[in-house]
Amino acid sequence: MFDVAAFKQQFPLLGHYPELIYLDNAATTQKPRCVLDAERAYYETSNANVHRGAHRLAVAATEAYEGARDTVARFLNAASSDEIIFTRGATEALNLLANTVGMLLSPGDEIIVSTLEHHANLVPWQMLAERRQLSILPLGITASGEIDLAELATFLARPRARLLAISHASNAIGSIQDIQAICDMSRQHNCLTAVDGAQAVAHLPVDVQALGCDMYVFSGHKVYAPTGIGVAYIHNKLLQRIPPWQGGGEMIETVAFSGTRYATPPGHLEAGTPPIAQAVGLAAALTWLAQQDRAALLAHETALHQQLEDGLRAIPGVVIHGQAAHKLSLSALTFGHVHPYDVAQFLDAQQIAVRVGHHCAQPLQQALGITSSLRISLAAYNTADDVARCLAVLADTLDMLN
Amino acid sequence: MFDVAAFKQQFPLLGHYPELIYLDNAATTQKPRCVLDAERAYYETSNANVHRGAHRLAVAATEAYEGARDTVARFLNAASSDEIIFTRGATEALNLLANTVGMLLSPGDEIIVSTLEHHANLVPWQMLAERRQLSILPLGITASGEIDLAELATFLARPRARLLAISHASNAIGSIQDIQAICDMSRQHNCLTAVDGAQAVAHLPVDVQALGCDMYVFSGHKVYAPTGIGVAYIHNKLLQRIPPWQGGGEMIETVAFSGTRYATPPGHLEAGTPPIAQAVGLAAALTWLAQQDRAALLAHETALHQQLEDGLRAIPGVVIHGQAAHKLSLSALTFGHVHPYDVAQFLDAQQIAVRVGHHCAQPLQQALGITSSLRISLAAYNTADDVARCLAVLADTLDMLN
Amino acid sequence: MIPTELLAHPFGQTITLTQLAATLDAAASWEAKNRLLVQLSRQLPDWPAEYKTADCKVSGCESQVWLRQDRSADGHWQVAADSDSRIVKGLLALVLTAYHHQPTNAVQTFDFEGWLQARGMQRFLTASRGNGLRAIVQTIEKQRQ
Amino acid sequence: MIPTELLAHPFGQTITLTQLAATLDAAASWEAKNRLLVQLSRQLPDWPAEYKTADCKVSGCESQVWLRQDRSADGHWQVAADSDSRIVKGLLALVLTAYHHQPTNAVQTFDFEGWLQARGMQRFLTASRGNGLRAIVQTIEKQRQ
Ligand SMILES: Cc1ncc(COP(=O)(O)O)c(C=O)c1O
Ligand SMILES: Cc1ncc(COP(=O)(O)O)c(C=O)c1O
Repeated sequence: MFDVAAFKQQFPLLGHYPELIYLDNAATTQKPRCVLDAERAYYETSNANVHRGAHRLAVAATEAYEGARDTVARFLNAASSDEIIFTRGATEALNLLANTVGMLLSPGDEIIVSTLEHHANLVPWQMLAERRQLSILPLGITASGEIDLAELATFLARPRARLLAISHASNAIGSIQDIQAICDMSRQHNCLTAVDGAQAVAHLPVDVQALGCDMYVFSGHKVYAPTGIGVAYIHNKLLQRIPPWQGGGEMIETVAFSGTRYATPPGHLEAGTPPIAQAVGLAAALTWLAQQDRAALLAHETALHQQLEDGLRAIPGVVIHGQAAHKLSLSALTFGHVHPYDVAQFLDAQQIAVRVGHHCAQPLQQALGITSSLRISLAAYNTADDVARCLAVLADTLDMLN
Repeated sequence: MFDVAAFKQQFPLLGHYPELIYLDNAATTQKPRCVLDAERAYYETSNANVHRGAHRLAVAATEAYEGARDTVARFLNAASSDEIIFTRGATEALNLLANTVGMLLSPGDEIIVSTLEHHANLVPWQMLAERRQLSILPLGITASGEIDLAELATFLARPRARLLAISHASNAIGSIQDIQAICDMSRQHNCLTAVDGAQAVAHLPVDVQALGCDMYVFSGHKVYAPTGIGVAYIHNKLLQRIPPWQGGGEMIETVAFSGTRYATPPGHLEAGTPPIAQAVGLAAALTWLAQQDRAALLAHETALHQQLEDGLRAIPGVVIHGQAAHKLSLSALTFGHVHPYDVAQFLDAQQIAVRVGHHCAQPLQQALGITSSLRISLAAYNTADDVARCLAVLADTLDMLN
Repeated sequence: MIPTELLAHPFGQTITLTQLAATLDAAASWEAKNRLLVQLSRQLPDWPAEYKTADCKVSGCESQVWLRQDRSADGHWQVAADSDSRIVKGLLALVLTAYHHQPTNAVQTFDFEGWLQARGMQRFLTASRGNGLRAIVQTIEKQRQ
Repeated sequence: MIPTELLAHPFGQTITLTQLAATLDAAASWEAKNRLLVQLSRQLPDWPAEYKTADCKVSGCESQVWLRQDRSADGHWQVAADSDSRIVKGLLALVLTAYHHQPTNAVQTFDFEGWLQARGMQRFLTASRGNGLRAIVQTIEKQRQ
């Protein structure tokens, strides 16, 4: 059995605020002690700049950094560590894709972007489309909040559809897509697939080789790791074809005013001093996560989410947005004419942390006909008590505000 | 008097390796305990995603992050915190400038780039030039390794010279430029000035208002702060005119498939979840540095550097590259037919850490007629013993290899 | 000109900042402060839909905020505001108390942020750069320049 | 064909990996290992400048490295290498001992990195992805494919 109390004790912030009920995990997760320790240990025993080091500290730093790359590759089951590029986060990873893979597209080509994408998986493609005269095909969702596979098939059949930008799971309404089926469909049409895994990695197993996707991105801070680090996985075949994006040290082989030669992949995509300590922290988080019984964590989260949605359905005036068959442990709510922001303020007064707003998914909110929702998002350190208390305060608050 | 022993005790890594003589400070500095503590405290007491927070932890995180921006603004004496953009490092900051300010330039415009720039302050401009049909004017240096002000005047007088990319101090040979005079000249010709302060900030006072520069960038990890954080200062007048670069959450106001409106500056330049904890760590480092007697630190570094170069001149076969009147506490060396890499390996065997290579300044190395040099770079925690021991081992090593 | 029905509220005229400060200070917990804001919001008129036009919308807030401002014949600034959030509307009541029906120079020397901070309510200020309450106050002050 | 003067060295023929392992293992400190590498380097011929052409330069190393490889009539691989760094040249001597004059299949099953690691010399491997010693070994193995 999964021991949530013991699990929770690994998170210093939750110990520091024993009354806090943190239900904003889709925005960022708390960090286990071992991750903070790993980052600190890096600074206290290995800190140096990486690569080209003629001294042992530089070798230690390089081993730590390149070792982190290996850890990420194993976590995603990438065929090679060379397919892993470190970025600041999922957002930068998606910008990197748009500015490198995107350069392989020609005017008139089409990029399919689903309506439930986070802005990070829409705006970079929009900017690219404007620059390169591409068009964006907005892919609709079903009433339950899943990708419309029928429409996807139609889009993929279009002769100029070249790239599909799709999230593994939605941050705004929690739908988990049938990402295997989607990747398979896309591949059959020779369409490149970029998967935004920002919300998936902390909860679901990921195997990029099984998926057969060309690109997969995520952020460290949403998977129990530090801020300031993210990952772009790019399949080697694609990686070999793409130009660099940012310029600077590390990414070049020779520089002269007369012209510059770039380093071999993935080096040419990592300009300048990378977020070394953060990569080390990410590796610690992924190693720690792999050591957990991940099926048990997921079962725990799923049970809590069941408890949450059962409770929510019993409170008059609560509307749950997104009814996908497979959902993250996340619920997006509105309350008729009571504003989500007001509800969140009363929850906060009882030390219950949730998020309110458009969750950086405005096209989706427009499709749902709402401007703002209150999002409750769970992680494995949440308890049945957390959920029960949240439900009770929510019910009282709505009572009071109505 | 500056107490170097007490100062040094603030650095856990140096305590962890009492025998280590770390002379690779231009690559990255070690971190004082208070910086590591501040980052850890952030994770343990304030960790949440920033902005739009409807709960107290999000407010605490936002205050910490925006407070860090205020600290950076004070450190640079910027007129407003809005002029501070957080990036991964100096390299990303320079890429940001090339991709935003650079978009204001028109085909045929000229960018002046000095020959001693780090690749980070050359390659992004080269890439921009290629994309936008601009030309790069390579600005020469004098025999002593300073910017050739006469040539600068000629270049600035050219009608299409629009932007000057110049470093405050050289990472490869240590020359400190007369940056005030350079900025003044550039401004008189209505040429935009981007100053790369990566090497300057840890040692020299910076006042962007006094300089009157339009842009100033630096990296956290070279000024006693964490990896994964850097800064681009952009003068407000310029900031208001430039387009966004990366797309995603936070940097937008409204997003729709039909079109997207961007947030007001500086928000539109920070896409996605920023490196929050790293910004907090940077603020801790800058606050700590401001609390030191910076003149005393500099005097200590200068005295050590004097001791170093006096000693180097007494060792037969040592060539010191760069003889600027004002130099960082940094010396770039070659040794006739003895390879710098070999010398560094013997230094490393005695726990003396230095760097070898082109120091990401290949055009400069070409101008100097060398392919590789050994760089000794000091920080305020170095001691007279460090320098004496380095000199002794160096002399022995050259003896042995000759 | 601001329609008079939007100005039918006591804030800045019969209700003063001093009074509000006392009431807010008496509300010790966040819960109590939230409740107070909801109560205050009920004294501000709900704007009819036709007045909620794009040109008077304040952007960058977590809820929708509409704001209209004008100078009356006697040199006083008139301010009216509405929001779809009760709590934000309660905050708008505070803003109106500080800015509505005040002579120009009185307002210019008033530190509204400091006043809120003294009430322990800075959390409503720091949500984000250029967002929320700060955006509203900035909008007011900018329009007056 | 590799000019014979570049092949005038004992590594891989009269000097074997077993011998070198014993010598390296006896050199306990890094200092001692560095000295040994310098000594080994002296047994490798310095290439005349005309052979140091761009096509045989290995890129991405901290020093300049030149490498030529060819298959002799009897199916053995011949390797010659030079560097402007003594220590790198010493490392090249190790590489040649493993790869020069060996039958193809012997080399393919040999784990040079593991061998170096067992000598406590992995620091020469990890300098960087695709740099240094690893780049040299990869170049050799790639050319043989
Ligand atoms: C689905 C999804 N994609 C992308 C992002 C962007 O991640 P980050 O802000 O860490 O760059 C997020 C985070 O909000 C997300 O939920
Ligand atoms: C002068 C100069 N500019 C720019 C950089 C790039 O900094 P970073 O690698 O931290 O992005 C460096 C660091 O090597 C530098 O010394």
